Amino acid sequence: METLCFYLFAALAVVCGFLVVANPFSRNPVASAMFLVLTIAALAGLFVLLHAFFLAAVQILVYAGAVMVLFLFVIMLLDLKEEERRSWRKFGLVGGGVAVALIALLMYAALRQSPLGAAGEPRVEGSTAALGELLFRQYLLPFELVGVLLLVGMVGVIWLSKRAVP
Amino acid sequence: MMETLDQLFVLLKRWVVGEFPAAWRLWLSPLIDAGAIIGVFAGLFAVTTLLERKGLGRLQNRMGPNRVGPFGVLQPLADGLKMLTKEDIVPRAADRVVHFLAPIAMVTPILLAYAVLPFGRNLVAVDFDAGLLFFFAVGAGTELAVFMAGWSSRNKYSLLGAMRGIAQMISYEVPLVLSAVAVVLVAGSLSLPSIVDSQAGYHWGWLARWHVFTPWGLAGFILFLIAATAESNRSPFDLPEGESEIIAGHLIEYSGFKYALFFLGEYLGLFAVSALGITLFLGGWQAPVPFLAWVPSYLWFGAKLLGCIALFIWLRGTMPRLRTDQLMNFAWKFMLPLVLVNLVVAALWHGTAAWGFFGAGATRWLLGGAVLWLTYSALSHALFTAPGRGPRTYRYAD
Amino acid sequence: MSTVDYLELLKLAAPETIVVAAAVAVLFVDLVIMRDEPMRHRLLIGGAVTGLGCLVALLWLAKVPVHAAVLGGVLVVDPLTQWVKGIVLVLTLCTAALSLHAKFTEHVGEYFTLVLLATCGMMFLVSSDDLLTIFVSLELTSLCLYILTAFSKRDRSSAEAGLKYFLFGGMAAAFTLYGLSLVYGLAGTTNLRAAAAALAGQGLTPLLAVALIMVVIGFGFKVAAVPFHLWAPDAYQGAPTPAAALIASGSKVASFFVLAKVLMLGFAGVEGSGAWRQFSAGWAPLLATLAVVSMLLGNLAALAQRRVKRLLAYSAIAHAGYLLLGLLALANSDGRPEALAALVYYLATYGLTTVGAFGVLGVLERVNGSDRLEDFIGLSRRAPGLALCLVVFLLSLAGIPPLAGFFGKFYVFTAVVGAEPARLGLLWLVALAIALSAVSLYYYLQVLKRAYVVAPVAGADRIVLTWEDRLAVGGLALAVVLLGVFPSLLLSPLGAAIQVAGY
Amino acid sequence: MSVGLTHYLVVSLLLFCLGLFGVLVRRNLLVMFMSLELMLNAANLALVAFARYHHNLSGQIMVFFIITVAAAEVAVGLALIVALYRQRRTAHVEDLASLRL
Repeated sequence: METLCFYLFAALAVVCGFLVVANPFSRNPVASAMFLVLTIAALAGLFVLLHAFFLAAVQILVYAGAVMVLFLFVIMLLDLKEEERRSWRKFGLVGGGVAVALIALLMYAALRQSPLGAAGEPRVEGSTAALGELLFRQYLLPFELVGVLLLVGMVGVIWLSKRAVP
Repeated sequence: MMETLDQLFVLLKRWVVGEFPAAWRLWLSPLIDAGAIIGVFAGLFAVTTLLERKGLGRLQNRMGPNRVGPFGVLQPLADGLKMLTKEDIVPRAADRVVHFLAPIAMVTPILLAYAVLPFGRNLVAVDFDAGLLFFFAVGAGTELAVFMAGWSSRNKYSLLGAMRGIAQMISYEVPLVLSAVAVVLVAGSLSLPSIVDSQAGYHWGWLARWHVFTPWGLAGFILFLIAATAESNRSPFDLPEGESEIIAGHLIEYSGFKYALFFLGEYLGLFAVSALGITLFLGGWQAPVPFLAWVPSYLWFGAKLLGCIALFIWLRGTMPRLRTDQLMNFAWKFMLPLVLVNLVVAALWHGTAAWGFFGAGATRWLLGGAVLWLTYSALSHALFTAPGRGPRTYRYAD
Repeated sequence: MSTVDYLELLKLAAPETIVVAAAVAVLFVDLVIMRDEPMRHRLLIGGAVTGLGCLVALLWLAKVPVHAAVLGGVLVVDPLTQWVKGIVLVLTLCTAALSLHAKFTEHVGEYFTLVLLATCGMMFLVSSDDLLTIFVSLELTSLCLYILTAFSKRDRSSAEAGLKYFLFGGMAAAFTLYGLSLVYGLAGTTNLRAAAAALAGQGLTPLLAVALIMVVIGFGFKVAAVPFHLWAPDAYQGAPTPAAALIASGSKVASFFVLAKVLMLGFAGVEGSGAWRQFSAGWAPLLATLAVVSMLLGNLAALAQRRVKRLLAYSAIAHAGYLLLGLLALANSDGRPEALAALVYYLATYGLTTVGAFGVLGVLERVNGSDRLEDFIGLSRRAPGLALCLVVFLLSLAGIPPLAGFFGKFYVFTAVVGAEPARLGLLWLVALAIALSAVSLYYYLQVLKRAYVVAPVAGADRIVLTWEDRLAVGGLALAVVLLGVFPSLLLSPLGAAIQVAGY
Repeated sequence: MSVGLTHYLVVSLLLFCLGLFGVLVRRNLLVMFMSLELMLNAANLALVAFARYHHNLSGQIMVFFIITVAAAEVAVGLALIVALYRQRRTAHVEDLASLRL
């Protein structure tokens, strides 16, 4: 059952991930965004399989609820018909594909040779309470820092996307 | 006897599942849950449409539907038949796949959200550790559905409606979640059944320990209700679908069964968020007074749900529609500060729970209430009555 | 699980807290109080609050010496990090002084807030041994800098520069993050020292190598080392000049310091060697390669530039090469204190010099409206003092004694040679670096030639300098000369700090 | 074959490489941003898997932070696109050529 779910979610994530970056049927950013949502959902499924329930919910909440909506809003604001008219650059496509495939192969080889395969039984349970303890004790400082980061995001986004006063 | 009646559905399900071979049970149990939820709430949807039309009719000094069946009670059936038999029109320029998927993307996440709601004692499909978070997470899916509908129709009113809708849903999601966070803070759990449990018992034997009877809970519940109204695109926050302004917004290119699905999705969303409000603030399925505790828990829940729905219908019949700038200002400049202060008040309430001196409860109540009231009056003064903030003057319209 | 002593934590993180408070204060003052005041006043007040924040933080750093690591290495405060933070603060202070005549925006509050919050990110970057905190503060700094780069709405190239910076920076962040996540996965801890301890004795396993390469790629983007440098010239050119100064100075100091920390502490045990004919895998040969190509490409490409900002960008790339050499010297733990001191000294003097050069550039840009080489013609007659400062900065960048840049290079090169004392295996790198420094003299002199030798066109009047310009640019020039003549002013306290901190 | 840590890491690696491919090859800024998100998510998956199979919860905490940081980063990036679009009416990398590379 769990194995089946893993392969289902993994395949969904990878196939949708592929369709995000190189959809052969549509060059439209909206299609990419839709497939990115599916990828995110599949990843949340994998998180559940890894017993990270809290993170799975946060993943969906933040990505599907906030990040993707931002993307879609910008798509709606901009007129992006042009993308469809541009042709793929064959050279870049092939070159980039080969380069990335090589990197993937190398990394896969590295992964195969490393002693990780023998890792022990899964142990950690991602209970919300334990996460909270860690978050507000050991990682208190980065938590505050993220608050500052969000302030930066807010100030910056408001300034950048505001129309310049003539 | 009453105990059995209270646990009727739980026992029933256990019996049904027990009749099947062990290998099936793993699958059967969630299927039964899902079937029951869909059945009950689709039925409630039918009843609500009728109630709403009747109620609105009375509010507007007319009869409402009264032709189909006695007193018009069969009207939902007639509406359903009409919807199903209508022609399904898809604009030629539309993105057909997305256009088709949008209603499904609307209804599915909302149905998923019902999985974590406790409808009665032990009557919850999944007791999930982070249930509240799950509820909001899947709720986020509806925004995508609104986008899909608005974008795929290739109609400018659709797109405008979708943009309005998404902006509104995102803006009001912040106070919605934050008012719920206050409850999480005090209850110390994200699991909805344990939040209900945290409201068990009675003060002095008669006043239920519901969160709504605390200063932060009362303010939080009101804020939650307002945000929930906006989340479910209901009047007075129905700008995305405003018929007179943008001819029903993202729904404009939908007809027949797909339209019915959207309609269903909106009502299911309304029920879900009402149920959440009940769970968070109104003690869930618990009885308001101890001597009525014998009434089965799901009946109490149903009664509270119907009460909430009635409230929403009343609101719809009473309030005029807002303007977009009013809508946004209200969310960001009024509700957000208030809900943040409410969070602080809830924290103080929780922190002073150990006070034991005589009159401690009253002191806490007065303190919390005073802080909230001061914030409220300061905000409303600054936003609505301060000099220069009076009635809007139209610079360009003259 | 132990409880947190919040007061102690607040005391340790006080300088950063002061900076954040100053940022919020600037925003509040500008948006609420100074709303309808004239531009000039708003700039002055905003700059004053910013400067005040930096000064108070500096004072705190100087007056409250602390040495502690709390929360399992999330915050590590020792004399060395105090010094580096001080340097970053001084650079921010200078940047703020250069911004007082900003013409690129009316949004003073937002601008100074972002400058201060970027500084806060850099400070946390410097004083954390924790992968997670490093990542978050890196992102904090980067986000501020992206926005600052795109801050000018009048300039068409500003948004474009910001976007390019963002794209490269985002990719760098993804690489760094993936590398760090592999480190975490292999070691099972987010603390750098603990990770190195957990991985000790395993040598360079393939997955660790992948992690190492990814981290180096990520930071390579950050410090603009070739071949990850493509964003730098565009970002420098498109950004408002003070923002470019911050990117070139403060951000560079913090990024190099944290890279040194990650490599030195986190990847301890997999140094390898970049010595001639004795390559062994590890981070040293990786850095050696990056250093060589950065020095080569940076210096050669700078020769062809017609715009001084781009010239400074390529010169920054070349300097990243020299600094990578300095990191290389850290691979050998024998001479590490000296090498670290040399690196920090180089970073400090380079930061001061660059800010100074951008300051001069900013004045010229304000007068001439562009930064082409031709705009420097006749500078010695239009503004003799400014021209003299320019001489100091550019010659220091080229590494001419007795200016600070010379001693920076001298100490770094000595440290590199000393890192492999037995066989002088790294001598080839040093020789290359010296040769390329000679090349670099050519393009710096190109600028100076126009300033001093070429006759000015008729009608170019004198440049009027304001007191803020004089103070900032003059002060920086003085500092560069002083640190050159008396390098021990900075070196000996640094050495002592490193002794105490125990690297 | 039971699912182990390596399986999750392979998925994560594939996603990372897909994201990298997207950033390198695609020329639409929005799709490039989405590819960046893909890369960050690959790191998230690796971290959660490591946290589960190895030692402790720190990995999950890291993911929590990464999600937040990624959201802020995307917001800033999209604001940059909007700012650029206001000036140039484009969201295409090839049109970013007013600065010489």
